Amino acid sequence: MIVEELVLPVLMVFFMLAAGAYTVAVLDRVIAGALGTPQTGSVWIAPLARGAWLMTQHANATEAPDWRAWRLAPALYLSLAAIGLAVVPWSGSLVATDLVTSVVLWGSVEALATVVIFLHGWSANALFALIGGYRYVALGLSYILISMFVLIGVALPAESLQFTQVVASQEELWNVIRQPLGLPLFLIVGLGMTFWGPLNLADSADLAGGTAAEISGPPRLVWDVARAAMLVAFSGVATSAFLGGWLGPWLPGPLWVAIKMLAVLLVLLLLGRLLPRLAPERCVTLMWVILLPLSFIDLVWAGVGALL
Amino acid sequence: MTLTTLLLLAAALIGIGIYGALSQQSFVMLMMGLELILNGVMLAAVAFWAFSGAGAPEGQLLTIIVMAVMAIEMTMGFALVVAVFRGKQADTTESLTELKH
Amino acid sequence: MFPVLGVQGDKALRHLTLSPDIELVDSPRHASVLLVAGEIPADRFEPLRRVHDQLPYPFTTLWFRCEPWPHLENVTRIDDLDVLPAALVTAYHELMEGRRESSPRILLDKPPNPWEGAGDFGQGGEGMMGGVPYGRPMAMNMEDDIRDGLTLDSLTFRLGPFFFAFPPGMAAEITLQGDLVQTWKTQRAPYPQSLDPVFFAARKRLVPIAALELARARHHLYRLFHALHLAGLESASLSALRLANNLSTTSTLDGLRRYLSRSGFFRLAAIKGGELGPEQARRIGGPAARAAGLDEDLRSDDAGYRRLGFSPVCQASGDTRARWRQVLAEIDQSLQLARQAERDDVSTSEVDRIETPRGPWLEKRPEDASALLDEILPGQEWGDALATIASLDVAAVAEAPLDTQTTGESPITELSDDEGGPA
Amino acid sequence: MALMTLFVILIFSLGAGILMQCLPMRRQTKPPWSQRAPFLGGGTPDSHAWSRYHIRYYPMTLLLIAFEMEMMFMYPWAVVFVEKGMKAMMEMGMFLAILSVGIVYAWREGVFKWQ
Amino acid sequence: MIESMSHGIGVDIAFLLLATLAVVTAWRVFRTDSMVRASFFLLVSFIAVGVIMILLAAEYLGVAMFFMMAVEMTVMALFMVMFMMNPAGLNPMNMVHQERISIGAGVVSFLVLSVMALLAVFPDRPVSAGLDPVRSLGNEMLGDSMLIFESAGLVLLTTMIGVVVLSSHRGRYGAATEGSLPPGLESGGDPAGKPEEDEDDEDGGHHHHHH
Repeated sequence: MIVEELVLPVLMVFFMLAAGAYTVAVLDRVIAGALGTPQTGSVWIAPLARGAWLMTQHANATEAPDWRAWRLAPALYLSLAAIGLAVVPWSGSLVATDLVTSVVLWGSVEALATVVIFLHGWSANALFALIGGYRYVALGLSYILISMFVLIGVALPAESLQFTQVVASQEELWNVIRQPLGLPLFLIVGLGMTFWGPLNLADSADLAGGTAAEISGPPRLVWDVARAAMLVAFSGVATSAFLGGWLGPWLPGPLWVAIKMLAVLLVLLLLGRLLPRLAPERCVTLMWVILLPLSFIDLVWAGVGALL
Repeated sequence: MTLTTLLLLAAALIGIGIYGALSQQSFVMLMMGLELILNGVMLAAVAFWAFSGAGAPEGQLLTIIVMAVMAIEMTMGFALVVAVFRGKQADTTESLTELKH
Repeated sequence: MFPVLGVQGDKALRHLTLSPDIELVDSPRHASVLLVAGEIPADRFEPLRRVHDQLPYPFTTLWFRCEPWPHLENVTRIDDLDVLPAALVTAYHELMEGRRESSPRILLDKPPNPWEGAGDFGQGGEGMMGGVPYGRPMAMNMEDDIRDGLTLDSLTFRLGPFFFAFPPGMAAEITLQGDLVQTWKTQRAPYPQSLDPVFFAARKRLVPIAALELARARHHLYRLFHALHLAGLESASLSALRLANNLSTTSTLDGLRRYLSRSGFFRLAAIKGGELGPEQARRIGGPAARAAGLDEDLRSDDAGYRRLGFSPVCQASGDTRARWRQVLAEIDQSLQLARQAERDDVSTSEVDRIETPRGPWLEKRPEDASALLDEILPGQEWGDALATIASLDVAAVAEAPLDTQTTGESPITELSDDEGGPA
Repeated sequence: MALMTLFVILIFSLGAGILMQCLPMRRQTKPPWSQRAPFLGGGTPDSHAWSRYHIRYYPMTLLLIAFEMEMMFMYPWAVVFVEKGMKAMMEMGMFLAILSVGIVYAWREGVFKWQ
Repeated sequence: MIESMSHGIGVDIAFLLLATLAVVTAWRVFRTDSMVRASFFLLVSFIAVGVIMILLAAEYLGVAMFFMMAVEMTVMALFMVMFMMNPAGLNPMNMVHQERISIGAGVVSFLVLSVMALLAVFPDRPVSAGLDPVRSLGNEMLGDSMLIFESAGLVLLTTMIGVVVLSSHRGRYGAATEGSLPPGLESGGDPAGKPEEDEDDEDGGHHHHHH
């Protein structure tokens, strides 16, 4: 029982953490290459080489950082990603932690991610990192409501706040069709959570790397891995909430989840490389004035759909 | 984990909160004290709900309402801090008393 | 790798951007190799020392067309652009395999202010805000806020001359309140930029309009490359660079333009604000002035251009967005003029009234306009401010054309080698 | 048990994140002061970056707390939604109306702009 | 989580750890110099209490505590940093008054409450194992307590409007401190933050809020 309920889930989550982060690195390189970034060498080895390089490089310090918070923030971000991965169901019974309120737990992970990213920017005591952290809070506090509305939308037909139930409720029709606004809105949330591409307000180019501007070596490696792992966790949640999780013909459930996650990852990475970075002010207005009302519509749509 | 130990924990949190709320000079720290008190109250409410309320939904509802009070207290508090600061460039309770001409 | 740009270092930068083994980074913390590209003027030695010391151990330095400082041992100087990428990769591998020592620090290992032991807890400060805790004073509220009247602390710092989002060589003293620029003082003007030799030739004799217009379009595309990198559109910036490098009369801008408007570059990216008044627009001249609605272009006075039916394009609002629309329109126009001119074999008819991509060249070359930034940047959000700088071509025009090193100056570039290179 | 698993995952991943940083760093010497100065492209700051930072979106954050509180009510509501039918639907209408009024009002007052 | 009610030893250990964490971090809130640390210590305290709630089978409330408090404490940290001198505690400081009375009050209230907890006899009616707490809460909110639920919504709307009126700088009636602002950049060098100088104007600004 211990093996089944404890060891297996933990191993599963850690395998996903490592394999997922590696997959994101490889995929991102492939997409960058396809979009014209010059590259040599094997895409398979490059992420490993980069990891090795970061492990040999010395960690930077600033004059008076908040040491503990500075080292804790990347690790905490990584563990948030791990918690996110833990609630993703791989089949009706194969799920690391099947909490009754796992949908709300994921909402909490989103909120806590804002805390951690802010802490990362704050604790360096350096100008660009600080601005990056504060910018991110503006974004993080804006996307969280959208995320809650679309997730409540998928909870309505399931009559439950549990991801396994949410997936089970999509037996007839996936939520991506039933609630067409949900997935696009949720993908935007995903870009925000991992500050990827257009929503990279935390580590942006105009801040010389933002919250990551002052880190080097192992902390930077952990930060990058955590960010990639968060993308994976997000794609897992999006898969369960909108793409019917393990449901699908012919193949075994976990394989379906993996395929769908890959598809979500591809879309996210592609969006990240094709769109320009949003200005923080415009981003806040966009989220509150356009996307949030859209998520209201999504909820009403979901509600009407669930009652009919 | 019994009702008594839970209530003791709640009492400890409330005690620390009261200390904080009374001793801190700055508005914002004072608010932290209040939040801690409410934290203890919520814990006690859930403990009662779980152990002697027979799972009556009012227990949970009470917790939610405490949380709402907390949120309202916080937002209004901060809004006042902003308004006062705009007026006085001050952030301590002493300077607020001076405001009451 | 992190590039430090010296005079004419931007050419090396563009070359390296397209080299597959090399990753250019924005912060020296992310780099293992520092590339000093081009001659560094003596007054920028001190900042260079600071940046040099900010690379994390282990790191190494390469000097490209720049004399390494004599007290540095074991440094490599490269003069040939074609061997530069390979040299960087070699340096990186030697460093990683331990065959090359990490460069030594140049500056003394001491805090900005002595502090240890002072203060109640040895933290170096006293009271609430006094002293220099951990070597630096604390921020104070120095100036009233310019927007909402909450006077909170302002942060004053000097940025540059090796900040990648600035024109090479520029440095400024900036005060921020939150992420809003409160005051801006340009302290060092950017290095004079070298134009294509054809513009200098046009001052001496009549030249074919096709060559002139292609050079103009290329100049604008290089600036677009930089601005798109800043806006986070990496792939578009690379395609702008490739377009510039392979520019011919058959090139078109349509693909890039369509991509930019579809991706929301004009609506979503940080390109708001930065309006120039008519007076300011006149001071800077060129495309920026035309974006502000000034209908001035020396090409209209040229009989050769009149034969091609040239009339200047303008925008109305004069802000950052209008400037980019203007630049795109001018690139388009230049390509079209070049096509027509090549077909009809038209040459210029004036030698002392040349419109350079930077502005009109009558008696004098276009001069430095970086002081203008002091007026237009305050009040802007940080991202908008940097986008405004990227959209304004403020550097003066150097007296010598591109690639003939006559001035003693040159740019520095810090580079870190790409860690993902082939094993 | 689910909670236990979650806890173990949390501890392990946190430990992994910290160890990955700390183990290699034990062998590293502390960077010299010249390296520790904040990167400003060769420039220098006047002061520490930590300061009373002027957040330009503070009204939005306060609005968010009120919004978030409303969200707290919505999760339990979602679970019984189908069961309650029209009543729940009306409830939702009321909530969305309140929130919409809030947004429209805040927008008109310029809350989402940088102050 | 219902099975956790059948008091395994694991639950007791977990409770002890969490209780210690909650109290220690709550205490650290008032003993740290960094405002950011203080608010995030408070967040940890809340999260520990939230986990205890989950142990008590109040699954929704516990998890809701995480996201509510994460957001509230982030906002708390933002405002602390915004309005406190020396927000990072670079110079250690002590911003307390009437400390002895406060400690007394804290200890006394703790003692009184603990005595009450120890002496009072509460009915022993634990949550029945079959109860679904989230569903029961939902039913309550759409049933008997609908009025509370709806008035809470309205109160929150009023709060929103109040917050916007109080904190927003430019309103429909123009800038809140109109007339009190320095004329902008041209006079940018003036030192600020001297209350004596600004007093008159500020009053003007303050009145605006209440018109």
